[in-house]
Amino acid sequence: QTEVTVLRVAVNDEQQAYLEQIAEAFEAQNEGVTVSFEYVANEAYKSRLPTLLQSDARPDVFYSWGGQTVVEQVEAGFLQPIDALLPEGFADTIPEAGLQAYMVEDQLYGLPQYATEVVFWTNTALTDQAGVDIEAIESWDDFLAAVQQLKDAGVTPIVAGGQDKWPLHFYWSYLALREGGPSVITDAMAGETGGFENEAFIAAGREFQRLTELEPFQPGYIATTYETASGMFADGAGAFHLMGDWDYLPMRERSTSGEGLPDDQLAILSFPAVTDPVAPGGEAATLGGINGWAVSNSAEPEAVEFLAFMMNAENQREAGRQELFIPIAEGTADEMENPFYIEVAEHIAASSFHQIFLDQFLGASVGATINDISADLAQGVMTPEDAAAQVQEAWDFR
Amino acid sequence: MTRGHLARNLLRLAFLCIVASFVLAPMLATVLGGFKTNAEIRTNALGLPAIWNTQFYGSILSDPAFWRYLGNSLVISIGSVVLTLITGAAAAYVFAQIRFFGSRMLFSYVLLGLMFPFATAILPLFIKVRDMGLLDTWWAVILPQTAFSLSLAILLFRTFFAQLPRELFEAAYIDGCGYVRFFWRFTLPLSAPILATVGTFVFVQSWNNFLLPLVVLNSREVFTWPLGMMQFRGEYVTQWNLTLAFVTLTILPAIVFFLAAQKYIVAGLTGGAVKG
Amino acid sequence: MTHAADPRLSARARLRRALSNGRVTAVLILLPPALILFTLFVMLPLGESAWFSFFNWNGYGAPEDFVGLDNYERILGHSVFHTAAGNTLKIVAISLVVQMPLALFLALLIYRKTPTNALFRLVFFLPYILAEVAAGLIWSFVFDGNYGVTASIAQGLGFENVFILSDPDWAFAAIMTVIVWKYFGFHMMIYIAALQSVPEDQIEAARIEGARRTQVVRYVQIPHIRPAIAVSAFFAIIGALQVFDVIIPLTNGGPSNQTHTIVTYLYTFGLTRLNIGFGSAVGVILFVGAVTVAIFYQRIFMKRTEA
Amino acid sequence: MAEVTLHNISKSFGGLTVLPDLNLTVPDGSFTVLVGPSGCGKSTLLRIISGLEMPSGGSVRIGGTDVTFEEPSKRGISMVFQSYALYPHMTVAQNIDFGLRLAKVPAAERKARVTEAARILALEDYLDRKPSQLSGGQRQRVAIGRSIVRQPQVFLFDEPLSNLDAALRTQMRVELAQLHQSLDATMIYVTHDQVEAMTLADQIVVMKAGRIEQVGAPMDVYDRPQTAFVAGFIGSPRMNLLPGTAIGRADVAQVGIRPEHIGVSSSVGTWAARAQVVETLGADTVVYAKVDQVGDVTVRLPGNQRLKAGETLFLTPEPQNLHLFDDAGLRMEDPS
Amino acid sequence: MAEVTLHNISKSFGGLTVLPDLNLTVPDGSFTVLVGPSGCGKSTLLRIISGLEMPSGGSVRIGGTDVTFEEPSKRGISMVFQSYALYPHMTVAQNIDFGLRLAKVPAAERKARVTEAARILALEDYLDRKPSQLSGGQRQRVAIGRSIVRQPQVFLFDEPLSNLDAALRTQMRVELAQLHQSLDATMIYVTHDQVEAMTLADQIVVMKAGRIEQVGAPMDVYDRPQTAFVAGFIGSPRMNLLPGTAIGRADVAQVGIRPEHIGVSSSVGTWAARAQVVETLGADTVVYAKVDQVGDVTVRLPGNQRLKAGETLFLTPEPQNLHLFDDAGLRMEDPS
Ligand SMILES: Nc1ncnc2c1ncn2[C@@H]1O[C@H](COP(=O)(O)OP(=O)(O)OP(=O)(O)O)[C@@H](O)[C@H]1O
Ligand SMILES: Nc1ncnc2c1ncn2[C@@H]1O[C@H](COP(=O)(O)OP(=O)(O)OP(=O)(O)O)[C@@H](O)[C@H]1O
Ligand SMILES: [Mg+2]
Ligand SMILES: [Mg+2]
Repeated sequence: QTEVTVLRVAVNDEQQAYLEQIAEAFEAQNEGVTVSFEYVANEAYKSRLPTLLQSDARPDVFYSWGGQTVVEQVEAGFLQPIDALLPEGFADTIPEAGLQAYMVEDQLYGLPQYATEVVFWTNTALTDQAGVDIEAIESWDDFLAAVQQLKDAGVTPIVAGGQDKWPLHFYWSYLALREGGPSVITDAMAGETGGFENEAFIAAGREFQRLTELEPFQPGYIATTYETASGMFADGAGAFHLMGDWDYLPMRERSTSGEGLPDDQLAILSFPAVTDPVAPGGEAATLGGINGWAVSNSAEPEAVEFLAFMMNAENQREAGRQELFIPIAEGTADEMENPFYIEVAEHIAASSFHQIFLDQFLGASVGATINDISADLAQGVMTPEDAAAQVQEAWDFR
Repeated sequence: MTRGHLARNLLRLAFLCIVASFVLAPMLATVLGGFKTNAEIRTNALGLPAIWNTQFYGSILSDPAFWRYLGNSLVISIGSVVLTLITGAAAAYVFAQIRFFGSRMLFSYVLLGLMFPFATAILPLFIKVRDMGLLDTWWAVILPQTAFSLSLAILLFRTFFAQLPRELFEAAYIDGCGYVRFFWRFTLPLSAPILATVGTFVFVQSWNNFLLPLVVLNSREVFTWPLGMMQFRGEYVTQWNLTLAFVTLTILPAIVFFLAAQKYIVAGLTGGAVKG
Repeated sequence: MTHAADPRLSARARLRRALSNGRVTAVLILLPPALILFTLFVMLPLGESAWFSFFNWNGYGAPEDFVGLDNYERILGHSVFHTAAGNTLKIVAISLVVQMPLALFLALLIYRKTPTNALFRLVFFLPYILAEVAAGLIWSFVFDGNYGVTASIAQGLGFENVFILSDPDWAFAAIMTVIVWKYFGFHMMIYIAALQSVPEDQIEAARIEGARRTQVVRYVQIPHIRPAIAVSAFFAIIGALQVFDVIIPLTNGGPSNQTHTIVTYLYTFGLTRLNIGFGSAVGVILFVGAVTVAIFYQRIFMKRTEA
Repeated sequence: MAEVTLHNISKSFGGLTVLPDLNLTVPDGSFTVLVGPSGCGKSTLLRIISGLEMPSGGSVRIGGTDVTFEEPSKRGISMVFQSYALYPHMTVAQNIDFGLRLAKVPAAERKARVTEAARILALEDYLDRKPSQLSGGQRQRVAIGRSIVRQPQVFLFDEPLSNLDAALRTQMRVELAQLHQSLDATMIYVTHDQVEAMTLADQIVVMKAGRIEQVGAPMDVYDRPQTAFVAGFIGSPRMNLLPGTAIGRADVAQVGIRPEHIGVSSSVGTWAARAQVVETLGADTVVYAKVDQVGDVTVRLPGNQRLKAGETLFLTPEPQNLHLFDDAGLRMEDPS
Repeated sequence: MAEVTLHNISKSFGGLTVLPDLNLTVPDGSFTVLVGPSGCGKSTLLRIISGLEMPSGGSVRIGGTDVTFEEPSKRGISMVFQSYALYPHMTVAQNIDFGLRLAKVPAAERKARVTEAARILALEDYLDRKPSQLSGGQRQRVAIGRSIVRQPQVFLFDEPLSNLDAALRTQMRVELAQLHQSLDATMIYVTHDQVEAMTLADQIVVMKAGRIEQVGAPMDVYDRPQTAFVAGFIGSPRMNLLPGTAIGRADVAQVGIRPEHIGVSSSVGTWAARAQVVETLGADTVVYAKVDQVGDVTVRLPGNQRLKAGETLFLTPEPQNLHLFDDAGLRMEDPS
């Protein structure tokens, strides 16, 4: 009798049903194996995981955002390499960029399940009202102009959940990508070209502040949580909302009516390019998550089997069909019908580089610092130079 | 009596009413908010609701999770109270009644606990709880909660026990009653007021504790109500009315409990705290 | 003719009696449970905190990266820590300068036992028994710029919506309001209890000697309740050092980390960012601060009131 | 002139009437003692005079002025409390000085008056001590000192000695008597100790349930109690109150005879009695005896009488010292 | 046999020696009263006998057995405390029963003994009450009841009546005397009230600063005090202790004369005196007078003497009632 325990950040009911169903199917095929899921709320999950991993209550498989966190976990010896345990050729079904997030020194310690992208959700009713043509927004300058135009028309240009800070860090991260090109983060991590004090990061701060000087956010955005902001956007409180594709369903639920904006008033706008980047190549990069699962060192081979089962093409395709998320496995996004998901999937596929959220990618401490400086930049209480220096300091003292 | 008296009294009452409204207004807004639609809250946060919508309260009351949260809180609070009273009273009895080598030092050692919050040691505390395999159990909250309550409890108990007439012990002693028996037969029954006081404080503290459960309870099955409330708040973040209804329903038991136990709270402040 | 008592004999007899009357058993049975609990869950974790504080440790594995006093150095050089410490001091100040006088004034108004006074007492004490998180939620509703009470009032007065909690200048003032709101009743109760124990005849004696109401307060009542004031100040200071739960739902330390207290700082920068060593060092600093306050306090105030 | 006159004073607390309707004149310079059982309203009456309590009806005049609605501090009175009511945080000097400071008396004069009071009360050596460092008698003196410096027309005392032990009480009693002689002020003194009442008073006021039973000089009250209540209340050991039949008078409800007014013989006498308990106190002997048909009789004999419990005695009440009371408990003026 | 013998008992608390070296025999069946000023070690001595306190040296024998290191409950003693020390959460019956239960006395016998004790003390109607529902005298009786049921050989009382008011005290005093007669047990009784000492004791033990000054029957102690201290301590009002020169004897350090042993005349006498304060108590009159070269003299006269403060009197001490003391304060056996 083998038991596989899986720890997951709390999800909504549909997703939970989806996971349970997979577990049941797996149990049916494998006599003597039981799979049990546990769910923990988001913030608590992050702060509790390290200690949990040291305990006897360590899960076999747990939810992960990839990146530096995985590196740290590997260094502490909590994870086990799974290449050898996976079915032959399984790794090939998953795009290289996705696997990279779970790889440390060429060893695979987990699998990605889905990718997400951060985009400007747009309320077209409002942009139309202000006479803004979102199709025409190509560059950051265009975007700033559109913001000004919206403001002039008396429309709140952007809603943002400033209290949680991470919604603001998207701006800084994206701008850094655009300014510094795909490798800007890895170079900084390697300590090359001035690390996080590289000109690209300073430029990112500067560009961000060009935006915030327009006062584009709803009043009191800095005391607004992500959830509130997303509900407000769905209530039509602002024209743009820089947020992941995952927000599509939740923002509806959070709206006052429970309905949210009708699909025909909703559009997706990719984060615009900057005109004169510090380093080239950043214009087609995407920012988002490569969320998946890591396997702990105590896991039996059955755990990896289950992981592979969960990630098989059939289940991936099913998730796409239910619009739970955008599956990562090659060619499994084909059954999706939701236009927004399809669009995002195309983006990611076309992306020159998919950067994982910096607050996850760089580990908890540096990530939180980036969130902090993003909020401070937004409020104009910090200079771009200081912001970059603080990130570098946090990185040094990781 | 005289006119000056009357005027002064009126002034006094007026001032008291102003402070009272400062105190009550937020709570009132909370209670009433639970009856309003979100739209109405936006335009009329303070006033009476136009229509008394009871479905928000209803939906929370009919949610089994809500009752589970309350149940968990209740079990944990009662567990903490009982454990604190028994272990704390026993130790305080020894400190008050028996002089032995090192007793003063041990007492000062225990009093150190008065001076720092959970937070200072929350992480090692978590590891301790985890190593004992208690995570996600009621004990994970009860034991540390008790340990952190012990300092104050022992201080108050000792003060009270020391005030019990010494002759009572001597009379019983001459009757042939030893120390341990005296503790059970006399000290505990005679200390009902201070037991009630300390019990009340520990209960309220445990009932309201947030940080400790936050760290040691992962499973929603064992969530206490403050965790449940924050969780709920996260889920229904723009629906202030639901949140307010939830808050109202969870603070009600505390208020009811307070009304029942206020005598002991006051007594504790007079007897223990002020003299201690 | 006196034969001196044989000290050895009587010492042995004493021990025999101590054993037979259960004194030793009592110590051995009744004391350990509390001591073990306390040591295990309070003192040991505290000691471990001190240990961890010398490591750069993210909570994974065992602490190995010994960094000496680096954590302390970083904390003391961190501007947010300065803000947090400053805020904590502000809370201490507001408790001592606003909250306690308010509480004392109210206590003087309602310490006599009448039904109306009992009602006011109840009302004023109510916030104290509310959970901090509940209080935080309630007030975050009050301060909510879109929905809240302040929003209603602002709209009613025709102002723009005000977002108190997102204004770095005002957010902490708001937090201090909530703290005063929540805790003044507690201090008031301490004073009431003390005032009720002031012998009535001393007040009457002063009245006969021609003291006005304010003079009675100043020369009779306040000197009398000085021990209670000392206790309440002690609670106010130690309590201020521990403020945490209220802040989380209100501002979570924001905006721009302007509203951290030492404990939220510890929680945010230590626990949620997995700088366990760093956080432990904050804990140690807090603990040392609290103990210092307590010791000084005892030296200065408690002694004087005893005399 | 500091005569105190109470005119038709009444006082109720809520529904409870404590003083129904009371008239009393306290002559200028007199030492008037209010006695009565616990709860009879002595303190209430004193507090009405002091102004700490307002009467429900009637008026209070001090030195001819109506002060019924006057503040306590404006009445020219001072008060000494049973518990002394010293301010624990002030030194003896500050305690005594406090009232003067409030009255804004010039510093030099304050100092002179405090020194004078301390001298009178032999407190010079203690002026810098806190009350907690004083003995009971010294505290009592400080309380009195606090009264003296204010130079009131009327001193009020509410059981000032009842917290002291017997020896100190005797000593302070003598000191109080001397103080009254030297100050020559009006003093009103509440006690329920009848030795104090008898020894200190010029005028005794015996109260019962809010009413005055008798007012008079101590020996008048002792020798001619106007009611059976006063007869039983004043004197120790208590006066024997026996049924009228004990002396063969059916028209008399009660006959009173003090223990010292009964003769004892081993052979002849009016009543045959059996000694129950004999207490030899040294200077005198008290015999608790039982007389058939009459009841328990207490007898007090001078010196040390060698009597034993169980002995048979013959008792003879002195006929000139009988007190007769009618059904209403009032004195009958014919001891025929 | 329940004689109590204390042999070379000493006791120190830390550095403070309370009892230096004390020997005392309490005869079987006696009522022995320990008196002495506050702090002289009476309670300490009683607590050493009870076993609540261990002596620093010496031995305690009860009924012939050495119990110095015995547990209190094994000594066959019982103790009644000043504050009664009733168990507030138990009923009267349970209070009385508690010691028996601990001693594992069979239920039937326990019941019988409790009933008997209640009968003796007239407590039958109160057995189900809690102590808080009883009056002071009833509480005191329960405390005594608790002692009785244990059928101790020795009863110890530590100021059992001092919390009662004067009237109750007198009553309980009489009851205690009767109880001693009926139980016939050894009783050791601590008090600082000398009326109690005089009236209750078979044997009075007068203590001073941890030493025994005199042991004897009450009237012996009253009539022939062995030291000046005892002379001044026993008797109320206090004996006058004057310098020997007052009676023209240079070889006598102090001469004592009781207030009732001084004759008063308005014309002739040994000493010319001025009355300072006159206290008329009804049954007798106490005069505090001043005699030049001799000092303050207290005189007690029977009945109500019409004397006034300030009057000149002539005092004559009765020569057969003089007590002479030497430099060491010891009685001189020659009242020549
Ligand atoms: N403030 C008050 N409120 C209600 N009843 C009162 C108050 N003060 C006194 N009384 C009642 O009035 C009655 C007389 O009280 P008072 O204190 O004058 O008696 P007293 O003669 O001084 O008695 P004692 O000798 O015990 O001091 C008592 O029955 C008492 O209960
Ligand atoms: N436990 C103790 N520790 C230190 N000193 C003590 C203790 N018990 C008594 N004493 C001291 O011993 C002396 C005698 O005390 P004890 O109680 O025997 O006096 P007492 O004669 O009973 O006086 P009182 O009449 O006031 O009861 C006192 O000076 C007292 O302070
Ligand atoms: Mg009174
Ligand atoms: Mg004593």
